[in-house]
Amino acid sequence: MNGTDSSARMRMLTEMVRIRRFEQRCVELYSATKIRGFMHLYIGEEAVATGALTPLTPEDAVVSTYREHGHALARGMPMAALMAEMFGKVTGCSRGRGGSMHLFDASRKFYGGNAIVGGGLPLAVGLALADSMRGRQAVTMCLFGDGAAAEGEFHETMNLAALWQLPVLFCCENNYYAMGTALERSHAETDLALRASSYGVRSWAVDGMDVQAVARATARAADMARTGSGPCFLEFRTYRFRAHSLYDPERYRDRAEVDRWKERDPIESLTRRMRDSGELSDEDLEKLEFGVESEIDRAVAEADSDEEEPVDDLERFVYADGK
Amino acid sequence: MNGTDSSARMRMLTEMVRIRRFEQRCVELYSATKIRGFMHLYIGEEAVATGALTPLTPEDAVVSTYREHGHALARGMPMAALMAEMFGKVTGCSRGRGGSMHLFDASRKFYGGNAIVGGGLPLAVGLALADSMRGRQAVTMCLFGDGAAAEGEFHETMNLAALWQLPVLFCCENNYYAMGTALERSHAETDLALRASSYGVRSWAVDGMDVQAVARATARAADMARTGSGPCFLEFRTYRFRAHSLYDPERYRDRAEVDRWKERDPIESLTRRMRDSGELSDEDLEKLEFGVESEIDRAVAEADSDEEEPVDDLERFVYADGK
Amino acid sequence: MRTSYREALRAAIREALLADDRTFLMGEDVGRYGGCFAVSLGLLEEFGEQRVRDTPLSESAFVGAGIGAAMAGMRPIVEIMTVNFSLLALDQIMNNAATLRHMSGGQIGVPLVIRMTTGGGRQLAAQHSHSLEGWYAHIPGLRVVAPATVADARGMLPTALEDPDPVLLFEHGGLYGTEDDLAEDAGAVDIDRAAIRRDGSDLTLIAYGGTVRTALQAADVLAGQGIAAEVIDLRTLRPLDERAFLDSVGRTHRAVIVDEGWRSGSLAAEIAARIGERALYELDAPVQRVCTAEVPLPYAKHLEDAALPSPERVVDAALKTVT
Amino acid sequence: MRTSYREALRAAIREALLADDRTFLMGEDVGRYGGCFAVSLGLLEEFGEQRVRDTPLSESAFVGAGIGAAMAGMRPIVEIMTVNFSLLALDQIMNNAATLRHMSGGQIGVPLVIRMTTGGGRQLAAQHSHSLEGWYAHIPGLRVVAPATVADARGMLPTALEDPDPVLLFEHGGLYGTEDDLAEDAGAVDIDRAAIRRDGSDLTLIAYGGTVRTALQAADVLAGQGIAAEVIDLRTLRPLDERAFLDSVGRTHRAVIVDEGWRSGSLAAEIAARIGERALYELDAPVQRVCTAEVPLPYAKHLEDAALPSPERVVDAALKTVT
Ligand SMILES: Cc1ncc(C[n+]2csc(CCOP(=O)(O)OP(=O)(O)O)c2C)c(N)n1
Ligand SMILES: Cc1ncc(C[n+]2csc(CCOP(=O)(O)OP(=O)(O)O)c2C)c(N)n1
Ligand SMILES: [Mg+2]
Ligand SMILES: [Mg+2]
Repeated sequence: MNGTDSSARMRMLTEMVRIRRFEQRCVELYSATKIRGFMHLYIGEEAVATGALTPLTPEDAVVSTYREHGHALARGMPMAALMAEMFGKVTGCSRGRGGSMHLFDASRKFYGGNAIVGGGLPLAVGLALADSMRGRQAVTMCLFGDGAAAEGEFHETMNLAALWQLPVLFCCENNYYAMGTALERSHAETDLALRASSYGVRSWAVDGMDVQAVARATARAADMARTGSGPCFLEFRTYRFRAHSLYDPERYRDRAEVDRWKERDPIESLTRRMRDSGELSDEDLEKLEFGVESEIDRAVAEADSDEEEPVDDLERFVYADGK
Repeated sequence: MNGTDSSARMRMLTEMVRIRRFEQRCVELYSATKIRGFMHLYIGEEAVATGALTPLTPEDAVVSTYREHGHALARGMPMAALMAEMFGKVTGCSRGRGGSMHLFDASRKFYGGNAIVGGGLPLAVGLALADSMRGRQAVTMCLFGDGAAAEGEFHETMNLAALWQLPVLFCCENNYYAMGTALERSHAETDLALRASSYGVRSWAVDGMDVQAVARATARAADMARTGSGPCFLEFRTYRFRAHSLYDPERYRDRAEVDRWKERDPIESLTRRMRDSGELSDEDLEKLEFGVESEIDRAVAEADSDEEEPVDDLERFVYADGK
Repeated sequence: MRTSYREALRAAIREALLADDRTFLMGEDVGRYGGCFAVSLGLLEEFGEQRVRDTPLSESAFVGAGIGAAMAGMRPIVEIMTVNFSLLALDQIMNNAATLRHMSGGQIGVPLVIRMTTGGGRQLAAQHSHSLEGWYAHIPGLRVVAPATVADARGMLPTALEDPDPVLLFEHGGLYGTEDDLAEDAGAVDIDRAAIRRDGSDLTLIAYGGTVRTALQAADVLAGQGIAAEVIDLRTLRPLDERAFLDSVGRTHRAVIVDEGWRSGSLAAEIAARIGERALYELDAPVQRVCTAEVPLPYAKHLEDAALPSPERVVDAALKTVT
Repeated sequence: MRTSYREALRAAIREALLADDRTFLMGEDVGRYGGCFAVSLGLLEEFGEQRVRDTPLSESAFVGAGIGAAMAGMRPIVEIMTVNFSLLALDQIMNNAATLRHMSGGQIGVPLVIRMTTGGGRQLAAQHSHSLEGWYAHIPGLRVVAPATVADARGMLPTALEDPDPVLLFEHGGLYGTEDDLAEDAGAVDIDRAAIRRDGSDLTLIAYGGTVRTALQAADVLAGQGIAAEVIDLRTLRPLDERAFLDSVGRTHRAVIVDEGWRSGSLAAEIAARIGERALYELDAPVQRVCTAEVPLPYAKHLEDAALPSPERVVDAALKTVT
């Protein structure tokens, strides 16, 4: 085990903890009515965002969903900008207009936050098309859920990307449910990687609870896509530990099933591995947690004291300024 | 070779000739401006409609496309009703409101005639769902093109029919072009039967120029679907000998390619086979042609002298009468 | 009995499922989840999977399947979770449901009810806050209804299910929790006529769905200033009960239309146009429209509030007509 | 130089492809087929497959891909063959193209032009005859333009491509063959202002796209009766050049709006509403609307003619305003 691997693990552990603690704080803030609207938590799925975003470069683009706090954080969006967004403040990454479901950061090529299931898929093809036409070596990562794969847009988009051999990484976060609808009630063929391969797209199913496996698989796929061999499909098998959104009483699944998956908690697994190999001490962990808590505290404090966008700006940006 | 087979062949030959001659007459009538709007001919593809519709019972339903003269005739729609429709007369199968692309015959469960590519696919699932919920042993046949298989609705519909194990016969008329777009420019995976099987739907590719092969394959699939084993997908490999519609200058394909396919003309092939086996004499053929010509003549004469719908009825049937 | 809008809708669906075995409920998460807004909670358990069908995320396919099933004699209730997602099914709604009867010359009917949640005001941001019911009211062949009261939430569905043609039923997301007394024997209500929700002789406030409440609140304020506003609840947006508002304007000579749709091309425009056409000489002041600002609705509460019709904006508009 | 509307559009596309290598044309059959209506004939040969891209039948995916490419700095021209098929891409148009800039707080722009054929009058029946441009004009974030003349067919596209926001360009199917003189150096035209196509002081005819011709023909007839009608071509349907028609009505005191959309909820309603709001006291007669009958357009010519706005109907409406 070399130093690079070890530091990569440390980075990924930190990222996962950041995401987890951020989400947990969001729940409190939602109860405190600081955050409103729909909010979808990423708890349990941290290994996917953390691992998948790791191999990307700043030139690469990301298209995400409404369950995207983790994606945004892993892409490097400052936590304060994210928190301010959820507080509806003008300092938010979308000036407070988007909220939890619409995080944007053009400077990091983070193209949102899309609340229409499947709605981001065609955008990803377009972003990749632009890269390919301009001869740029970038890839576009498109994240979406198992439920989204039932939408017509999934089909059209997979076919188009494959037909035109575009550098898209289709990253399906298969958490086995679309709201309350289990995978086997959404899909006649539940092996999504197999389905994806029927478009002639190279596809893999990956353990989405293992951040290193996610990172490795994504790096390999990104290399392929980047060097002109067309799109790849990665099915990350994962699980959300919490309800679909804060309104969901979770009638559709057993406590026992959730508990079984929690045994495979991606943060606990990696922590255990790193402790066992001696890479991670109690002290390291404490420091890590402390660092994350302070970052969150700061983000919350900032968001709380930030300004709202002036109401007079309501109609600004319907069209470009100065038109 | 038994008598049943022989009479079935005779029936199918007659049907194919009926369709071919009907289409040829339509071209003349279009030039004579008796028929207007968009018109899509079935010449070259007669074996598909003829063979595929053969195993259906009156209880079964049919959902079709804008290239559906052949389907309608094979389903038993009286030629006069079809011709009157294209003449825009009130005696037409849709009172002259639909024209070439919207032939309807509820009494024969012929549910149109849809000019939105792929638009009929979900309807077929619904018709089959109704049959299945009511415990009826019927199947729904849904005809569509190779181009339609690129639409999102194809994906959604295949999945839904497979998931719910509905008695749908998906009949893809693969004539290798969607207007001017060749199969390999529409689909990353050009083996459409293979793609369809990825939904867990039993799928076959069938020689669509061989009417007997089409009839056999469809009969087998219909039996399966009828007895509750879910949807089937049949890819009929065929070719249109004429332009996409009457406006198409056919810049996108070679004369030579068309000629190669014409060597496999479904009518000539069957004729040859039946002549060789002695089932068909010159006299039979003459009689057949004569019968068809007379039928067409009668249909044209009727259509020509039929009445138009009164203009006062324009708004009738936007909603049900008497509402 | 104190009943919520949500409970009234549920009672209506339940009654419909009990009354007619051709009726079934189909949509995303209507079953195990109990409905995104808990409208159908408990119905799966009572009626089983055949009658309460969870669908994959395939709006076009399951709406189209509802159309097909209706064509085959069923009386489906299709739920599109929210109007925002209905755009994915718009081809099926406009080109099939609304069109089939007329285009088939009266042969094919589509007795289908599509329910969807509509409206803003819950900080759900741009992609989850559309108010498109007025926009849908543009489409011939559809009936569009919008219950604003608990009684209408209870009574409109059974009447809609009697309709031989497709009915879109828009439930305002902000109303689910509202309560009112509902008679034990409450049942079907007419869906042809608008209703006067408050009498008044000085001006007419015309509203529907979510804005009826806004208009009533404004009327209270106006009453405090000695201005008696009549409040009309349109109830059915297509076809419009023109007589109701023309008669009222004939008495009051002033009108304010309160519409949660975007202003340009709103239903309010249609109503204003009709008043101008039929009652121009009755008007003592220009008709006023209070609509949603022409922006994608923002998440931040102060911005969203500023964008939506409010009692204050209605009062201001009303005062303009009387001074 | 005598130039057809079709040739003018082609020249505009060609110029755009020559002028900016970020521009490309994408859509069904724009390449090998030469465009369904031959608009792009020869462009594939001149610019190659990268710049003139035939797409599969996947409206949602290729429209969304155009949006994505625009987000990434390209200047795509997406062709949707006809407006009838655009319903399949409406989610992408409304929830992404029109929304992204505002929702992202100004970070993301979508400089995209979508061209589509619109309109009836060619006996293409209910699913191929929609006039939905006025309906699209309801959506904030879009600009909607409708060339009615050869000069506008030549000049609107370059200006639309300069726009940092999405522009829908509606080409009326009945105009492709019309010819007019076009200056050798004809080029970009403004897309902000309406135009007066004929001066007159007795009443104002307000039209756009395909109905400008109808209005001009009606004005001829009216002139023969001593009535001088001013004809306004709106040109841009969103945002409306309100001043143009309000000023005209201020001079003539009478208005007839000619709109090929269905009457209820038409753009004509919006214009009538604005006239009523801003120029009520200028009106000497109720505003008249001449729209398409509220029916799915039928195939039969006599029925279709009866449904569409005609010079006769415009004359009748005009006479109502002056007597
Ligand atoms: C087109 C559309 N339909 C329905 C919804 C409502 N909805 C939001 S999330 C969701 C489930 C999506 O499941 P999946 O794709 O598996 O993602 P997950 O939430 O599990 O991450 C649904 C049905 C929506 N937002 N968009
Ligand atoms: C949704 C939609 N997009 C585009 C069209 C225009 N169009 C009509 S037929 C056609 C080609 C369809 O090809 P295919 O499905 O292979 O059927 P074929 O015509 O070959 O029988 C196209 C593009 C349409 N009618 N509907
Ligand atoms: Mg999921
Ligand atoms: Mg084809």
